[in-house]
Formats: sequence, C-alpha cells, structure tokens
Amino acid sequence: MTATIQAPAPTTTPARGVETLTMAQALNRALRDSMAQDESVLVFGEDVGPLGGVFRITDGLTAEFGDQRCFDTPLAEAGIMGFAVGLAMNGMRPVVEMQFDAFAYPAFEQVVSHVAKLRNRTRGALSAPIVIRIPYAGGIGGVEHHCDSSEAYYAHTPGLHVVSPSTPADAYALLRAAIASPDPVVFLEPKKLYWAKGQVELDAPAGEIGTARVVREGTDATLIAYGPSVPTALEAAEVAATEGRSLQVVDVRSIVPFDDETVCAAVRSTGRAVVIAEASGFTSVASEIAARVTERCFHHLAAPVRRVTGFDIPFPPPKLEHFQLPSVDRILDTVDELNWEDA
Amino acid sequence: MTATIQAPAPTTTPARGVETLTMAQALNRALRDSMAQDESVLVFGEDVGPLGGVFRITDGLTAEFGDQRCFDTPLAEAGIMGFAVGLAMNGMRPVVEMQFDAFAYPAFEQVVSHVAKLRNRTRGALSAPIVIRIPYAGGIGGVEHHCDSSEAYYAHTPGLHVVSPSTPADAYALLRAAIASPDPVVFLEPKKLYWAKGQVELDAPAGEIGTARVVREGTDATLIAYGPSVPTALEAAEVAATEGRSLQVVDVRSIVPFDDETVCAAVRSTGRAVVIAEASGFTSVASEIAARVTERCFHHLAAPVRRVTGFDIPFPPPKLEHFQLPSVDRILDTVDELNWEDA
Amino acid sequence: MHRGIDSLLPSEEPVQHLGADGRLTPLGESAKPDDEALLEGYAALVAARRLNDQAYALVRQGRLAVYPSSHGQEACQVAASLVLGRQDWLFPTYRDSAAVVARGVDPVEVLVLLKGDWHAGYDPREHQVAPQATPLATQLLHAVGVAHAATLRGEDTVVMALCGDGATSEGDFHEALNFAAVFKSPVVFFVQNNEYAISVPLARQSVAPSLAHKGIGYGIPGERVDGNDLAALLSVLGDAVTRARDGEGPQLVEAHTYRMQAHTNADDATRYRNDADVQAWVHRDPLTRVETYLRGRGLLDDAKAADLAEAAEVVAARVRDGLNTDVEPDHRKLFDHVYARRTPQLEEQAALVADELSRETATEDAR
Amino acid sequence: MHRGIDSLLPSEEPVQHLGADGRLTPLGESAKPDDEALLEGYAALVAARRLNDQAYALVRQGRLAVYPSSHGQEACQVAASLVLGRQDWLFPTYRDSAAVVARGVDPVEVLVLLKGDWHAGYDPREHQVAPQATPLATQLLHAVGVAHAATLRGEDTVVMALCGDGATSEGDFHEALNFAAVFKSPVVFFVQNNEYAISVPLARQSVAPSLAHKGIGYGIPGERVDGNDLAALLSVLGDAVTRARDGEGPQLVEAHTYRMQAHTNADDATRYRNDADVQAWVHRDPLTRVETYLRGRGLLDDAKAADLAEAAEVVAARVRDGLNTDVEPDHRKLFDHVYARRTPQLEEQAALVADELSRETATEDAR
Ligand SMILES: Cc1ncc(C[n+]2csc(CCOP(=O)(O)OP(=O)(O)O)c2C)c(N)n1
Ligand SMILES: Cc1ncc(C[n+]2csc(CCOP(=O)(O)OP(=O)(O)O)c2C)c(N)n1
Ligand SMILES: [Mg+2]
Ligand SMILES: [Mg+2]
Repeated sequence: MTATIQAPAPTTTPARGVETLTMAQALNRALRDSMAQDESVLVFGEDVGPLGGVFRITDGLTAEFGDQRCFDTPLAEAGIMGFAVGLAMNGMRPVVEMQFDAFAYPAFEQVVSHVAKLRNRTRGALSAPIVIRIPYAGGIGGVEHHCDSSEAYYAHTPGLHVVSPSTPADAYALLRAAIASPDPVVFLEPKKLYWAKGQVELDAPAGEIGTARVVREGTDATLIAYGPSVPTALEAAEVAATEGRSLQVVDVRSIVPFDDETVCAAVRSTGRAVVIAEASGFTSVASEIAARVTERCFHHLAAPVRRVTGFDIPFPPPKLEHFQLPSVDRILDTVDELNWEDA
Repeated sequence: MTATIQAPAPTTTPARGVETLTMAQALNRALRDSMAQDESVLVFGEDVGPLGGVFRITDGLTAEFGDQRCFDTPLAEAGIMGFAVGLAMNGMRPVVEMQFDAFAYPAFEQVVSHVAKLRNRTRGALSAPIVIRIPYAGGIGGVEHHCDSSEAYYAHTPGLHVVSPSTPADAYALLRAAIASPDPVVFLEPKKLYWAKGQVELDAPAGEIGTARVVREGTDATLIAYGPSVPTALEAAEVAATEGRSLQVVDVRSIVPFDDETVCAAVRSTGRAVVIAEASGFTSVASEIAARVTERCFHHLAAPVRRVTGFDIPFPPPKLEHFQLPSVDRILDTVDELNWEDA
Repeated sequence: MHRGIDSLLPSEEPVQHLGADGRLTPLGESAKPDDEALLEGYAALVAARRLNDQAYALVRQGRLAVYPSSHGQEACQVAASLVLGRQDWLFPTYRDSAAVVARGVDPVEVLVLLKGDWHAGYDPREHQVAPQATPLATQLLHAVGVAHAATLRGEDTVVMALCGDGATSEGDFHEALNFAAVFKSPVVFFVQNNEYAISVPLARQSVAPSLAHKGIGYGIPGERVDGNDLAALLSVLGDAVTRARDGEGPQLVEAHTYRMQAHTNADDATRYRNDADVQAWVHRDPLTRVETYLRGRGLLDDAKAADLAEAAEVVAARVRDGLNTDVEPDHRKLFDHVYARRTPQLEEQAALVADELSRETATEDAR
Repeated sequence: MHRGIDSLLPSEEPVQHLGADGRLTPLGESAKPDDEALLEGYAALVAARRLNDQAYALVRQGRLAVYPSSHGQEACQVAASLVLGRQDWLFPTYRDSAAVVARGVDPVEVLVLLKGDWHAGYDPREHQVAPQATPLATQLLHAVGVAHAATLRGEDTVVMALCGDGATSEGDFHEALNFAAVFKSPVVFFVQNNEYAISVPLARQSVAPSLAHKGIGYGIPGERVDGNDLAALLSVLGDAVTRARDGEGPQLVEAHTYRMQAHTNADDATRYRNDADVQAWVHRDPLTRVETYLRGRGLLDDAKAADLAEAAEVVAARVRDGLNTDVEPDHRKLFDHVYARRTPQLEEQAALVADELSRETATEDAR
C-alpha cells in the first residue's frame, strides 16, 4: 500500500489549464482554490491579512474571503498553534503561517504535544487537520533566525506529515493535498524558490502526500534531495553529464510519510547514492534517508550512501552562508568518492 | 584530537573512595559536590527546592546551600531557560531541571535560538554554560507526556552537548563534567535507571564529555546503545552468549560530541552492528549512528547496520509501553538477521 | 474600545455567599441562591467527594497508577460543569476528573488515563469535554479556538477553560487570554487557586494582588470567588457564562480554594507544608457548608442525605468494578490512530509486532 | 506582600512634560526638566536621527540588507540609554540600534548584523549591551537573569529591557515580567508602543486599557509616557531605574510613539496604513519639541545646532566608510565559536571547507 492522501476532486473550481507561475503565486492559488472549495478553511497568522504575508503568499485572501477567513492574530506563535488546535477540534481546517522557520519554535510544545498527538490520544475522536506553513531554509541572505532548516524536528515527531515542494507545480498540488489531508501537515516552503517560475497545472488531478519522484533519469548514481536542494541536485547532474557521468535525481517531496519504494528502486538501479539537504547533518532527515536506504539496499550498494548537508553549526550570517549551503561542487566531489575504482 | 572536556580537579572535596549509590543518589552527589566547589553553580526549576524535585535529585540542596543557590521558580519552562541564559551571561552556572521530557518543549525556542547559539553569535564574548537536566524516556509506566525520548531534537541542534549516562558512576562523572563544561549540556537522565545501583568512584579523575566506552567485549556483532537502552543491550548480549553468539556492547554516553573513533573501531572489529534506542526511529539519533557508522565502516560491514528503536508512534500508555521499548527479544531477532549466512 | 477600568478589576475580597458556618453572608442574602440549584449541586458535591475518595483507594490497591485528587475543591469542580449547557464545552486538567464526571462522562472512562489502558478514555465529542490536559495551560488556547469556531458559525456555545494557580505562570495562559480578548471569544477562564503547584506555594508563583488582577492586562474582567462556596461559585461562574453567551467576550474567574491532599499520591506534602495549614482549611470544607445551609432551610434531612450517599456509592461501586476489570492490551491500536490511515512505515512496524506476538504464541503453544 | 493597587496602575493619560508645541505642560512645569540632561539628550537625538537616515540610505545603496528604523522613536531610544549608569545593562531589539549607539557602542559594529558579516558585531561586555534580539520577547527573560545574578552578588546593576507593542503578546513577555516580580529583580521593562507590529495595528494586538495595565497582573507598577517627549521619558525611565536600583523591584513603562517608516525597507506600509495617519504624527516629532524648548530657554542657538549636526555628520561619515569596507569572508570563524573547543566533527567539517578552498585557489592559480 502507498500512503497517498487524495485531495477531493475540485468540483467547484472550473478547469483552468496550465499557467506559468512563481512558487509564491502557486501557493497563493492553492490557498485561494482550497478556500473557495471548503468554507471551513481558515488562514491566519502574523501579517497574513491586509499585508498578505511578508512573502505575499496570502496576498488578496482577506479581500476575497473576508477577514473572518483570512486574518491577523496577536503576535504569539504558541497562541496561533493552540488556537488552531481548538478550531480544528471544532470543525475548522486551519492553515497557519509561521513567519520564519525559527519563529515556529515558540509553538513547539503545541505542535509536539497536541497537534501531532490529538488523533492518537482520542483514538480518532478528535483530530487536528492543520497545515503549518513555514517559509523555510536559507539562500536568501537572511539574518540570524531567518534561515533555519527545521524539518528534522518535525520529521522525528510521529503524527505529523512533513512535505516540501521544489517546483511551483508541486507547491500547488502538495498544498492542496495538505489542506485536504485529515492529518496535520508541516508544509515547508523553500524561501529561495519563492520566485522560481514553472508551469502549474491548476486542474490537474489532486496532488498526493507520500510520493517521491524521479526528476532526472541517470544510471551511475542517485542524488536524493528535497525542497531547496532539488534544483542544486539537478544542476549537479547537469554538470556531471558534461563530464560523462549520468546522475539520477530523486525529489523526495514527502519526508513523512517517506516513499521507500520509489527512493529505494532508484538507488538499486544505480548502486550509489548521495543525499543532499541544507539542514545540519547530525541527526537529520538526510541521516534517516541514508540509514534507511542502506538498510533496504545494502547488497546493491557499491559505496556507502553519502550525505552532503549543512555543517553542524548555527546558520551563518549572509556573507558566509554560501559555505553552508550544499553546492554543485561539493555534491560532485562527493559523487567522485563513491568507490568508482571498484566499478 | 578528541573532544573531551575535563571537569576541574576536585581540589576542595576530600577523597571519599568508592560508594554504592543509586543513579539518583549519584546525581544528587554530583550536584552537591559541584555546588560546594563552585559558588556560581545555581540549581533551579520546578519543585527542586524544599521538595527536592519530583525524583528527589535535588534533595537537601536548599537546606545545605540556601535558597539563593537552589530554588523553585514560577511554573514556566521558557522562563526558566531564558532566566538561565541571563544568569549565565552574567557569570553564573545554572543547572536547570525540566520536570519531565515533554515539559521541556515550552523552552524549545530559548534552547535552540539562544542557549545553543549565544557563544557563536557573539564570537565567544558571551556563552551559556547551562546544564539542562531532563528526566527522560519511558519504562516507568508514566502517563502521556511523561515518557518522551527527546534527544533527537537536541542532538540536531548545533551548539549543544547531549549526554546520557547508563550507570551511577557515569551519572556522577558526566554531571560533574557537564557542570564544569564551558558550553551548554543537555543532560538526559533515564528515569527507569534512577533506582539502579552501582559503584561510584567519588574521587575519580574528572569525567569526560565526548567519549564512548566498550562496556562488554564481543566478537560477532556490536550493539550500540546509550542511556536507558544500555542495560537492555547488556542483557541481550548475556542471553546471546548462552546461545553461543558473542556480542560486543558500546555505551555511547556522549551523543554530541559523538565518539566516532571508539564506536567505529568497535564496529570494524565485529563487522556487524545494531543500534538500540528507545526514541521513535525516524530521523533519530539511531539513524545518525547508523548513517555515520556505515559511512565510515562500509567496507568492514557484512550486513547493513540495523536499528532497534521505538516505533514512529506517540509514546504508548502504561499498559502498552512494553511494545514500544526495545526488548532483548527484538534485539536478538535483529541480530539474527545480520547476514550470518555469509559469515 | 474597552470597558471602564473598574469593571475589569476584581472585587476587593473573594465573593462569598455562604460562610464557612453555612449561613448566608450579606452578599448571599441579596443574591438569594436558588434552592433547586443548590440541592442539585449538593448531590453533585457528594458524588464528587465519593469519586475522589474511591479513586484514592484504588491507587492504594494498585488499580490506578496515580490520582491527582480534587478533595477540598469539589465545589469548584461541580460548579464549573453545572453552569454549562449542552451546547457548551468543558476544558479540564488532570485534576478535574470530578468536573468531567459532573458533566456526565462515565467515571470509568475518565479514569482510563490513570489506569493506563489508553490516553483519553472518553469520546470528547459525546459530552463536549476535551481530553484532560497535562501540559499546563496548553488547553486554554484550544478552548479559545473551539469558542472562536462557534462564534464564526454563529453558535451560542460557551467554553469553560480550567487551570490551576501554577499554570497561570505559563506563557500559554497569557497568549490564551489575549487571543480570547482580541477575538472576543466566549470563554470563561476559571483558575482554581488551590495555593500550591505541587510543592510551590502561591507566593513563589505570583506577587500580584490576586490572580484575577491579571484580567485587566488583556481587557478581560477579572473576578474572584470563595472556591469552597458552591453558592457563590454558581453565581459568579453562571454570570460569567451568561455574559460570554451574550457576546460580552471572555471572563477570568479565580477561585480561592485549597488542595487538601498531596499533589498526587506519589507526592509527599509533608516536605513543604505543615499539617496545621491543611487543618485550618478543614472547617471551610465545601460540602459541610452547603449541607448546613440546606438542612437549615429544611431542604435536606437524614433520609435525603442517605439517598445521596447511596447514589454516590452506586457510582463508586461501578468505578471499582470498571477499574478491577483488566483490558487485554491490543498492540494494533498503537498504530491505528497516529494518522487517519497507517503510513507504509507504520504498516511495517505493526507487522513486526504482530509477527513477534505470533511467534511468542507459537512458542507457548509448543510448550 | 504587595503595594496598594493604585500604585500598580498607570496614570490615566501618558505622562507628558513637553507638549508637541515644545512648551512645558503643567506636569512638566512642576517636574522642572534638567537643562543639562535635555541638552545632552538633544545632542543624542540629533545623532540618533542622523544614524537612522544614514542607515536607510545605506540600504538603498545596497550596503545593508535591511534596516528597521527607529525614525520617530528616537526619544525613546536616547532616553533608554541615557538613564543608565556604567554598571547597568541594556537589552535592545533589532529596532534599537540608536539606543545601542547612544550607550556608546560603535555604530559600525552595531550594523555588522545587517551588513551580514556576522551576527552580533559588538562585544556585549564592553558597554554591557546584549546582542540585539530578533526572536521577539525572548531577551526579556535574559534581562531578568542578568539582573538576578547582580542581585545575588549584591551589585546595584539595573537592567533596561526593551521590546515593542507586538512583542507583549508573546508568552516570554509574561514569563519575564512574572519572574522579575517574584525575584524582585531590578529590571525596567520598557515597551515602545509604536502602534504597529509590522502590519498589525495595536487594536488587533491587545484590547487592554493600555499595555501598562499589564503590570498589575504581576504586581509590577505600570506607567505610561509620551514616547515622543524626551523630558517625560528621562523623568519616568529615570525614576524607574532609581526605584529598581533602590531594591523596589521591576517596573513596566509603556511609551506611546509611532513608527514613522515601514517596518523595514523591505516592508510596504501602504498596504496597511494611510499616509494621513503617518502625517498626523509628523508634528509630534521628538526632535522638534526639544529643539523648540531649548531654543526658547536660550540653551540652543543656530551655532550650537550646527555643531551638533556636524558631530552627527562625522559619525555618519564613519558609518558610511565602515559599511563600504568589504570584509573578506573567513570560513574558519564558522567553526570556531560553536563550542569553546571544536568537536572532532567540526574539525572534519572545517577541514573539508579548507580543502575545497585550497583546491579552488589551486585551480585559479593554474589558470
Ligand atoms: C508544561 C508543564 N510543565 C510542568 C508540568 C508538571 N506539573 C504537573 S502538575 C504541576 C503543578 C501544577 O500546579 P497548578 O497549576 O497550581 O495546578 P494543581 O495541580 O494545583 O491543580 C506541574 C509542575 C506539566 N504538567 N506541564
Ligand atoms: C518569535 C518571533 N516571531 C515573529 C517574528 C517576526 N517579526 C519580527 S519584528 C515583528 C513585529 C514586532 O512588532 P513590535 O514588537 O511591535 O516591534 P516593532 O517592530 O514595532 O518595533 C515580527 C512579527 C520574530 N522576530 N520573532
Ligand atoms: Mg494549584
Ligand atoms: Mg511595534
């Protein structure tokens, strides 16, 4: 069985075909379409109302749906999260925005002790279908506390889904699926990709949570990435191709649930793998991927699964962040170390 | 170089030889000895004063050192942690108690954004030599929110040391080293081992942070464990021995910094390894250990490094917790799967 | 836009209608307590006390791991529930089992948490009672969310949100009161100030004139009431509920009461308070004063009292039976409610346990 | 034990000594502002305004990524620092660069954070100024800890802890005020209520009579003051510092002021407020009124004003130079201060970067 959660078929929204959108626009469209379709969807947080969010993801929602559906709250993240839990207990589908990754930490107790556990504690009598949107990770020259990659904290917490899109199309489809999900979803939006453009199929069949995708075919080794690292992985594969090495790229998309089938099939097909993620490497999602891929593909591996991750340091200041971010060169250096002499 | 942090030689405390103590008593002794030695050591939190803590780890400290050195605070964990940061900024060495693992979550922002980062942000001008003591993990039949294994959250956060003792002797030595450390230490006290007895060398050379220890020699496979899982691992090795299989056991002790040298040497000596930890397995410290041991020992491995961990579920209620805890049987089952046919 | 400052500040002394001697105070005289309501309340008090005693006994017998008793606080417990209507919600803590039972939840289901079979033992939707909260003050925010959802749908639901004196120090208390005030949510924040947070006395928790004085900082009216006086509680909480239902927004009510027993049976209260302090509260017992009053008014006699005791005993017996019944631990439910559907990983993990169990059974059968 | 309730509540209107017209109010008349202090303060105001303008210009020139300006709030900035002694501590936020500079910290070092070379650009110990805090309200707790350490050692340090109106909604604000009250810590909590938290107006942040009314809920005296009136600020904050130093514990001061510019240059304030609202505050400018007053008293003339402007210009020039100097990014410092000593893992990681760089250099040299 695969853990896919279908968004309800978009019955009220007419077909609109394919448009070229930035990821920010795609997310905004997903919110609008979900709000139009389901009255119980509420969008709230800090500055998401008239301002439209500091990244403008909620632009126009208050104007379109009124300030009962999209509104600003007092400045308190635990408050926002606990309030969302109560709204969800009473029939609403809250979509909350944490303004930046590190500013979700005040809500940590609410997320871990309540959002993640409500269904389980009550054997399904109550649930918390909350989407926690977090502008996430670095690459935009942000000052301290504005560039954390916090996925490990959520991925380690049973009861949460954790996803991160790398394209506008996935951003749209995954956010719609997240809002439709009966369970809480931590939705990590790579800040540096907000302005990246791509084609978005707005009347596509509903997106899914729980599936990875091979985004570039290749035969020599597999790069496994998600969110902000996918474009970097693709770029590395492009460069490697010019050097005669064929790298496959898998976009994980859904960290929880993890798509072992797709990822492991990919790794088995090449026998070598590098996991790429921006977060500090120690006890990270990259560690998990390396560990589980190894457990499942050991006898197909010509080399240990390697990780290219952020270092185990606080996120650096703007002028130094390029040292921290996985780079094409660092990825290719690591690929070079995958025991090719045995090949 | 090895990352060992020495506690200052105990000059003011006379030699007292070896005593048999429970882990709770050993921790209490470590607090007392550190407080006696260094006036700047302050112990505070919820119910740590006259009551002596709900587990009695701080028993008698207020009576002995006065209520300026060991005291109760208002009931607010972010408050306790932020207050500790300020005290540390101004020359004190706070040792705070979070009453139970899940009740440290309200302090998460203070821990991640301040405790862990203060030295780095200020290039060493300020630092946060705080010890965060957390009664930790399950096995005592506690109700919800009282049995979380939260080490992954801290281990993933650069700037924190994370340790967990498995014996009274290590509890004493590690806590003394933690208090003497110039950096913050998350000190995880396995609740179920509080009443376990052992010999404690009170005038031993100061304990160290950053070293693992082989606690049982063995030749067929290596069990890697820490904190509450070490006794289980030892028991499994005992049983295995009666079945003719020689299992080596490594007590990690210090999760951050991790002692790659000792752990990898052990794994290379046997060629097979199982990591054991109570926390849910996904994106856990066990994942990290499996990933890094594999990276470093790949060509010595006869089988993939396997993990025996808690499931990816909220910690179960008392009557069901035995399903969640790594058991001797589950460990031995996993050992059985380490490709012995190839041996 | 806010009310005048005076209307946000509590009265100088806790509101009292029935004195410790069971006589009406001057305020009580003018308030004219409703006989019916007091009699109903008294029955609930008797049941609540019996529940506390029974649960305590079950701990000693090892049938419950632990029990945080509300002995001495039963008037607060009973009033918190009795002032609510069917459409309302109650948000209790670990100490509020008696309030949950007073709202109609089966006490055996309530005690499941402490028995250890599961976390929440009752279906929160049935009586609109949230699961009992352990992480302090977190539930206050949920209460505001539930209330706001009702407001958005135009329902006249009121939410009664309980917490202790210690919990008022948590950040979530602050954020909940502020959210409720800003969204004008129909929530009654009801603080049972029992003078202790485990071992920590109120004086180390707050140096405010009273906890009810916290209301004005949010623009919320604060009131304080004698927490051992059922008549005053019914009146003050009842008014708060009415005002909230009428769209006047949240209210903060602090009840002055006392935790007569240790925090739980696992606690040793002799380490931090004198028996004399506890004794001083015995004559303020919330049951005695209502009983005295009702007997004085001829609304209660020995026969009626015996009936009530018997009714309470029936429930106690059912609790004993329920708690003495062992439930077979079923590992499957560990994996069934983490998500609406098991993930592939949870399927694998559940299968592992099932496999272990079937092998165990096979081994046992083979013996 | 607490003070009378009235002494904990703020005055009905914000304290004002100098009206917007630069004349003394009746209260100001009786308070008799100190000429010296006002003149010193005015010099600091001129410097603060110049710093704000310069930093804003540097953003447009791309030398600073972002700048949260305190334009319009300079009286608060200056007063917060000037009332402190050498032994005191200042806890500023991201918006309080001008306060930090008024305390003596090198403005070029202050702007390092926003230039992006490092996080905290100055050594906090040198002038006892904490690093500027970004995670809202978190620093208030640190302030209490620093104050309590001083109390334990018998030092007469006072801590000035700054935050904005929005930050008062955070749980940490609540916990900090309560800790300070319970431990009677010498902290002045100084809230600059500039009516906005980014786009969110005060009315959506709080419906309390005023933010200063939050004090009583902790047993802390709350006061409010015209935040564009340097004379009143020096008086109210100065008294608060004195009382704290005298062992009377923490104080809460709310200044009513206005954020004249957008939240930062990255913000677009036209989305949520009218220019007319902003214009209404122009005539309340904190500089003009002090200038008018000082000129009226003959303490300031054109020559003196020119001197002050020139002094401010010298600093501005130094800021420009400092910000125009590029610092070579040094990867080693990324690994040097995570812990007192690098862990083995950090040694490995630093070596990896060093190796990458040396190979890059080799490649470049080879070209
Ligand atoms: C966030 C959090 N911190 C700590 C605890 C541990 N704890 C449980 S009850 C309690 C005391 C609560 O006191 P109070 O709020 O006065 O309620 P009471 O028990 O007196 O009814 C503490 C510290 C907890 N449950 N949650
Ligand atoms: C914990 C946290 N949440 C959110 C933010 C993002 N943020 C930065 S400034 C700001 C508004 C703060 O408003 P206020 O406290 O009034 O201060 P002002 O900026 O007006 O000086 C917000 C929401 C943050 N820095 N920290
Ligand atoms: Mg209490
Ligand atoms: Mg503001």
